[in-house]
Amino acid sequence: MPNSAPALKAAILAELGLDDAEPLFGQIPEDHRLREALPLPLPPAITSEVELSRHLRGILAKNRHCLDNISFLGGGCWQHHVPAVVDEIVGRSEFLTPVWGTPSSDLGRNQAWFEFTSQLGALLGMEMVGLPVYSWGCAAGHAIRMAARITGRGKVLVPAEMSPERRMVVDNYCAAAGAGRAIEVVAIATDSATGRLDLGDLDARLGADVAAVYFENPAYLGMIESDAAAIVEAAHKAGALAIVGVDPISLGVLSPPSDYGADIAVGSTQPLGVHMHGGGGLGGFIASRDEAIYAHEYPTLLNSMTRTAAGERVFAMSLMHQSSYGAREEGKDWTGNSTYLWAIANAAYMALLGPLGFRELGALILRRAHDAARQIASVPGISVAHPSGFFKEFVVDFGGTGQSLDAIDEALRVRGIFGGIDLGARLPGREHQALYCVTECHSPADIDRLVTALREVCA
Amino acid sequence: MPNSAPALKAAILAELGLDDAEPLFGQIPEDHRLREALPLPLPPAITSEVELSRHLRGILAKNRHCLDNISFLGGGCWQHHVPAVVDEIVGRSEFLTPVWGTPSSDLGRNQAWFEFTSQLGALLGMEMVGLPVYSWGCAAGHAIRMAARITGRGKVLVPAEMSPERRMVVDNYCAAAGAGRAIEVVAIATDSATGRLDLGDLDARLGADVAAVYFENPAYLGMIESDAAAIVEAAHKAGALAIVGVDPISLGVLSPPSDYGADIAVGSTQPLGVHMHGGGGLGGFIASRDEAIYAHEYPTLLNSMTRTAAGERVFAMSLMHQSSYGAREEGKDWTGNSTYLWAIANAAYMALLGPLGFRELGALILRRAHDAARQIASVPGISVAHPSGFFKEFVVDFGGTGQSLDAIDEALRVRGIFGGIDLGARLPGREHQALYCVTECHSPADIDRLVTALREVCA
Amino acid sequence: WDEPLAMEMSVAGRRGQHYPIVDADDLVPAAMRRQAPPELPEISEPDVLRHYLRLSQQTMGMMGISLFGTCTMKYNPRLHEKLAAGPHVAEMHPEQHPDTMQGLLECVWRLEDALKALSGMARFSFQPAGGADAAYTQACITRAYHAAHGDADRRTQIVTSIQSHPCNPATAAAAGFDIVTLPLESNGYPSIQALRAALSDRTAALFINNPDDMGVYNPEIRDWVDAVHAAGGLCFYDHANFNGVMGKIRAADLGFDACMFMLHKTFGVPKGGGGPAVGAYGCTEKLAPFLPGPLVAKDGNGFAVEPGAASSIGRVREYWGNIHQVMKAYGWVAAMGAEGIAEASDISVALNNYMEKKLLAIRGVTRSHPDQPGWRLEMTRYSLGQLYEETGVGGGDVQNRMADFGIDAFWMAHEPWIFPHPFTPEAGEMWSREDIDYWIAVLAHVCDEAYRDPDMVKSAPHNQAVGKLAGDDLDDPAVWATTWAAWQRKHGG
Amino acid sequence: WDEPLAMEMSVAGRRGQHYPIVDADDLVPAAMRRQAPPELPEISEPDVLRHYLRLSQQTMGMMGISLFGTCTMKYNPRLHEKLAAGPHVAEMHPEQHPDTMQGLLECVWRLEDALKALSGMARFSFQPAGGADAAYTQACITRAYHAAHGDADRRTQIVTSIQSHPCNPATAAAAGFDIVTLPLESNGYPSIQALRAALSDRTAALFINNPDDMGVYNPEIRDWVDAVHAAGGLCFYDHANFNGVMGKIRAADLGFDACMFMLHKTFGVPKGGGGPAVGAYGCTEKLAPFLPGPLVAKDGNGFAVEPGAASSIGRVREYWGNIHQVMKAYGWVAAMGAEGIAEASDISVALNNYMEKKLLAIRGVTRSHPDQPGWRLEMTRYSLGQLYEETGVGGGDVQNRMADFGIDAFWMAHEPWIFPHPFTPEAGEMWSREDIDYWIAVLAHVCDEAYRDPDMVKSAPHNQAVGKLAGDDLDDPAVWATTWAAWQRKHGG
Repeated sequence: MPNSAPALKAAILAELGLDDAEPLFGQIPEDHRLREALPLPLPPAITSEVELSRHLRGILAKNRHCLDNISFLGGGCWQHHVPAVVDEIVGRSEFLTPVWGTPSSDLGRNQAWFEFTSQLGALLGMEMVGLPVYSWGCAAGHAIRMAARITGRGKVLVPAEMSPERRMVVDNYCAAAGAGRAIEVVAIATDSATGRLDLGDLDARLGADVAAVYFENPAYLGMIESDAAAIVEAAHKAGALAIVGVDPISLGVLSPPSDYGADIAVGSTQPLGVHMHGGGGLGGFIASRDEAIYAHEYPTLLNSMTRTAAGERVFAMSLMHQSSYGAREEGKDWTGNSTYLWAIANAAYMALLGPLGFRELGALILRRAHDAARQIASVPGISVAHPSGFFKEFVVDFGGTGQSLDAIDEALRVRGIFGGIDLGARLPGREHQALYCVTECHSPADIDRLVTALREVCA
Repeated sequence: MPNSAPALKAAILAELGLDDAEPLFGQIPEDHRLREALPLPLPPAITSEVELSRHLRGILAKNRHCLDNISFLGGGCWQHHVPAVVDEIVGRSEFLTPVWGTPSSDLGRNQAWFEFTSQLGALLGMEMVGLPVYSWGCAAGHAIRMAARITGRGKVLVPAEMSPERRMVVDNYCAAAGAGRAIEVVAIATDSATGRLDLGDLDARLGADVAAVYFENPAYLGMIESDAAAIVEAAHKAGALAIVGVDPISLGVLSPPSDYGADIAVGSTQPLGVHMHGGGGLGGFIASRDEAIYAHEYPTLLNSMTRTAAGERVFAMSLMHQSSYGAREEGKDWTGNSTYLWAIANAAYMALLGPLGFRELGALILRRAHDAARQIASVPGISVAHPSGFFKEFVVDFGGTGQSLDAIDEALRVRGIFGGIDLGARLPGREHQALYCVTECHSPADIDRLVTALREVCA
Repeated sequence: WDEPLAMEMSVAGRRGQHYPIVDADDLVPAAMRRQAPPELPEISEPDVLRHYLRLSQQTMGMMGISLFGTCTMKYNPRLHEKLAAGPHVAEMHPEQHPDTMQGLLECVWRLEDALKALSGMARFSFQPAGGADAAYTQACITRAYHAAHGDADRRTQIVTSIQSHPCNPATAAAAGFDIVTLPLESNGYPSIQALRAALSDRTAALFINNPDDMGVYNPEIRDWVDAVHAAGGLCFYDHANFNGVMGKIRAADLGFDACMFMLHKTFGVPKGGGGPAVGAYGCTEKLAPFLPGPLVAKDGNGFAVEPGAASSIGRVREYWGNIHQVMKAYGWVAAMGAEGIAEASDISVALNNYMEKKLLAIRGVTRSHPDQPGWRLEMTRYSLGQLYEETGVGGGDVQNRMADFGIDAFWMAHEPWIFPHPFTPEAGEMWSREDIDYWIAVLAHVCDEAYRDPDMVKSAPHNQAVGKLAGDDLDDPAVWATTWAAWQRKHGG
Repeated sequence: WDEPLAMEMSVAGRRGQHYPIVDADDLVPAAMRRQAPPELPEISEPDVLRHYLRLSQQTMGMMGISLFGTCTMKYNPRLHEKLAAGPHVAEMHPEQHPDTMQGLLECVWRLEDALKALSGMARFSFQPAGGADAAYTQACITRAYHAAHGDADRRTQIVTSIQSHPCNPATAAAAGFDIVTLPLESNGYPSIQALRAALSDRTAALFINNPDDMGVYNPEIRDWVDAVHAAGGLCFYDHANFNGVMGKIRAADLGFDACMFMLHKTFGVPKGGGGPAVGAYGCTEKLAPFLPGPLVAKDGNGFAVEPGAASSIGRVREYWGNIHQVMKAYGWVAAMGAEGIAEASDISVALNNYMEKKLLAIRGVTRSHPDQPGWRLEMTRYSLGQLYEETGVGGGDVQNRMADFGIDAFWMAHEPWIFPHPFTPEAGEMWSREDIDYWIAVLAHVCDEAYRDPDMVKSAPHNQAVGKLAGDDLDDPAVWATTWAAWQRKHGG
């Protein structure tokens, strides 16, 4: 602290006619004050950086991470390669430390945000994109509430087999204290033959009370919803909006939401150049057609390009009055600090890849994931639930091995491998199944190591 | 490569009236050209960053480093704590990538250099400091040649027990192809009782042919030359210059060279905020009184503060004409690319520590090193050659353990400890001895681990 | 630099990342194969880097001086950044087995322990990804608490003050509550009579800041808590402005059921231009069963994951929250210690009052609530209303002009503005007195200039990369453009 | 920013780093205890960081466009920087046991293997810490070679050309040699007759660039090598300008005994404003016994350290050299592959000739050696002599004025200047054509301006943080000041 040297502190107090800071707290009644001899039971301060560094490194060394180990965990937070350039850009002090300046003093940051929304919009085929929200789950929750406000209806259909983490967030966003204010969340079954949404069940549940159909593409269990257009059409026929949750890293090879008519697209920004950070890398986005009916329901900040008095391009917020900053409880949901730094990482990532990069990367992931699924399925006792039609994740069934998933995962961990997410604990009817994720970070040798280990472990 | 897309390349060639790059090499006779089908036996290119990253990480993972292990290696490259702020500053793209601009476009970089020379000068008590050279050894070599030019004499006295690496560099700098041009390098013995320079031997070797006495403080084996003033006086009495090599990190607690009358000071910049980098962190400095007789012999660039036409402060090179850039073979030795990026790290490091930091750090190192020496000496069969009067390094004698140093070091490595430098292989008469280095990076627990390991290994 | 948009830098055939080439068309169902490539720019790696480096240089951030009030602009220790960027933090998956994430769990546990000491609360969750999210968490927990007590349909009102951060009423409304907003008295806080009048068996909870961002402390807050509790409601303490009272008071001691700390403000975590952030949410044993999971418990061998109780509200966001920021905040607490934290409070309050003394000497500057005579805490709300009346120069003009001197925008005030042309600088403990003096001198200069040459201020900024906004109507669908595609369609590039 | 010196930011009592406090006065001999504390500034950590960040923003570097010739300004892959900053590189001690540094040894071995392929040489040392140090290494090896052949006293002459980099004659002189410098003919290289006249039994070696930084290739170079060898001398190929001939020729094929590559130029390693750098020194089997140690050998289990032969010259610098830069250069080679390297040569030569065509159309610009008609290689030497004669605007003025447009200084020429007002841009393969076109347009604009309004150019720069130098005599002891202490004493602060 620059002013903590005793002489400096005393000089500041002297300007106030004081020789001690105590009187400055005179507003606070004495009996509100903490008055123990040792005020707080905290450990002694570690004031030297060399000691603090050793202390923190010692703690963090207890982690086992996904570079030293091979991880097949995905399901909402994914290990993708982050180009080193992206790390440098988000580490720049100018981007890392600030909060909010003027349109001129924040020009570069605001431009980077505009490049985030513009490029993400290009991937999605949508012309309106808000600044990011906390996560995919939060984006889905906000989008469902947007749909409820737009349609004036109070029910949403969601896939039965969506990420439990995401689903719990959506449930909170749909609940309400006041009677009659909640949005009812109804699940659509999975077609067990295809692993995709059961269109019959969808039709059965659609009706004039449904505000939106929310589905994911690829879905939680990895499958590509090849009937997306039919799902959207069914929603529209019922007067409901179609909201799709997408993994943007798939959009070099998969059709964008605009192609199959989705009204609102949401998803995660984490795959686009953000490290997992134990889940701290998450971010969510909301996008739609650029129409007032949608725009007027966005809870997010909307960064718009505009002009200065001299005609230079500059950026400023649109529809600020409808945000919670502008309208408090009358605003459209709420906003606050979000994941704006990651938006800069996303912008740089998309600019690095370009159309060719997204296409190559998507193809590589598809190929590596399918190769891995095939090899894993060759291990006796192990099968892959749906061996084709997925993007980067697929369901592995260990039911035939006669061993518990816990035991298998532990044996893999000993071998430096983190097995996929245990679905038995998360989704009914998925006992002995795990969700495996394979990306460009997995080399063929990594897959060989997994398969060899599985043969040993499940023998 | 931005222009490597076929269409872009073709467009550039088309501007030259070409459809192929081959004619551009028409200057080169055909029989000089490499013309194999596969031109060079290099491995296939790893064009994707994700694969290259995996490849390089795989290679580097074979290293065992000094954070995961406890290292007692020093002797010319030392593990000191590098404040995180310093890492950020030297990583800034603006400092990392450039080469040379105008005084205006390089203003910030040149100011940082001036802060390097100014602060180093403050530590040393000297008003003239050159931009850095490659290493301490190179600085010593240049300084000895400066002294030879100044005095017109052809002999230098150096400690018998200096770093063999440094000594080999000095030997090269003193050798010459032309007859009568070499500087003779003569060793001064160590006083075996004190571990310091033998002043009697120094006197015996001094004479009218000696250009300079070069000594180090602390010396290679860690000892503080408490007779520095006497050494300098003896040199001056013989008409020779006194050149001292110092470890600048000691100068918060040890007397600066100016206090004992040294004419030229040299040393390493690596301790001042630069990671070891396997030896790539080295840098050297040359400093002296600000007098023309010295200034006119500097081989380095001399960055001087001056003024712009409008009176603003700016920086430019002084005495450029005497450098090898200005005078080719008539110049004062030679210069070229050096270790200028590290000078910025050094500047930031010195500014962070200030006088209080250097004093605290010096005291901490002294205390930790002496504590370590005492504990090590408590192990049966092990002694410390000179148990006091050193700074951060000291000589450990394993002669009484009955085991070879190789065996002891290997057993320590198994326990995650890198023992000190084996002196037996480096200096005559130092069999079974090793040079141990202890700094602020070593916690008391680290020393305990070493001592416990030594008790096991030497039992 | 006159830097183009990335989208304008595109040259066909360029790229900044390569991947091994494979064909995978057969792996995508025909209906879902992308036909037209996305309209992304094609740029080489060096040019992408240089572009964003230039944009970074066009962002003033904390290179200048920023006293953005309520946000407590602090130094972000670079040691923490370096550690968080390393694989032991960055390359961790949130669903790893607990055995493999003991380091992160220990950070969570240690920070929770420290925040318990600072607040007196029983448990903390770091899942809320910002201060607003912590308020939302409180709203969800309030809902769950009353439901668990069979009171869900009745207790639908949240009481707050007009000076509370907008996120408090907004998140409560999003959770389905009705909002009761208390006005301020001339002393700067609402009267307890107004509170009592608002309370009933429909009261679910009180959401309140204290001090708020005017630096005024409500001395009756204990009575407030008692009154709300007596009415059957919960009390939530929004500690956004904790910097002035760290180590001085504890929310639980005052009777609150829950509180919130902003790690990206008070605890030295970087703001990133607005997150990733953490609104650390703490509560007493009474509310702990409703906390979102996962939580960390210490067991014999290390740290274990608790999934969240059966009565838990589930999740307000996926996984642990911004756990890398938790690590940094723990580092900050470890470096400061109890005495350092209290001293930081002393310094920030002292500097605020030092500023106040100097700022009130500037012509055109007044202070809110003159009836509130004491020393303010870590902030003071000022007004440029007099300046505006006398010169026509407003707060936004002054912001723009100060930027010409390397001073980044000050905080004005949250909606609604209860004083004209408000501004709210916060000194904090990490700016040197010299920087504070410089800030004051620039404001004094600009106010003086407003009297001498108001057009100079009104036409500011003058030495930034671009000038002031034209004032187009960005609420007009024909004008706004949140993407390049929309801009090109509406404005033709 | 109008940024003060760090030394002027000092306030007593501040500091940016703390250490545990111990007393150790008793551990220093009384005579050696420091009395007066060093006159270092006292500054807090945030202010130190902010100070150097601001200085970084006042350094144009490669944020602008820099075509600094002979230095081959390339993009420095950030992946390599990230890996080098990690502990597996940064926290390695050079004297670790080889078992614990197999990764670094493998990088050395792999890069050596690649450079052997590119040059045809037998062994490489990476100890030389820059191009000049590699030339010095050659001088030391030349000395050792002739000494080993009993010829030390006789062979004391090094032959070079006036266009060789100054480090060649300078390092040779430092190693005790006499220098014989050959002039150029009108075709841009010295005549073989001049070479033959210079050779004798006193000849120790030839040090030569080819092409030099005028982009002219000496087609008789094989005959030169034969002539020097016939005279008993060694031949050293300074490959500072390798970018135009990578994959096209190999030094060993042309008969050279040794060569040097600059990893910080040709191989994508960052320059750092002038090092840490590497002058990779390669030689044939004939000279390998004289190489400085340590070297790396592959053995059955991995990589072993060779200490250097008994006939070795010892060290030109301590330890391995800048081994972290070796790692980065290996990464560059691995990413480029043989075809990428040859293609980079194609592009850099094509772009240079593209530039040449456009630059020669600018009034005031001429080219060196008009008698040399062919395509130049990776650079062309131009002259602004005509511009100066016609307008009074010189090369330095043009540099300063171009900086106003974000173009960093061009390279002029090494001493001695054999053409008036020389300038030597190098396009390389990493700048986009758009950047090259912009560079050309700015030069054209400035030259045009020189004719229209020469004072505008002569008084440049106009939009940098500071203006042009006053022209004080920095060779005057009463004026120069390399430290703040000296400045204060001479100029009073």
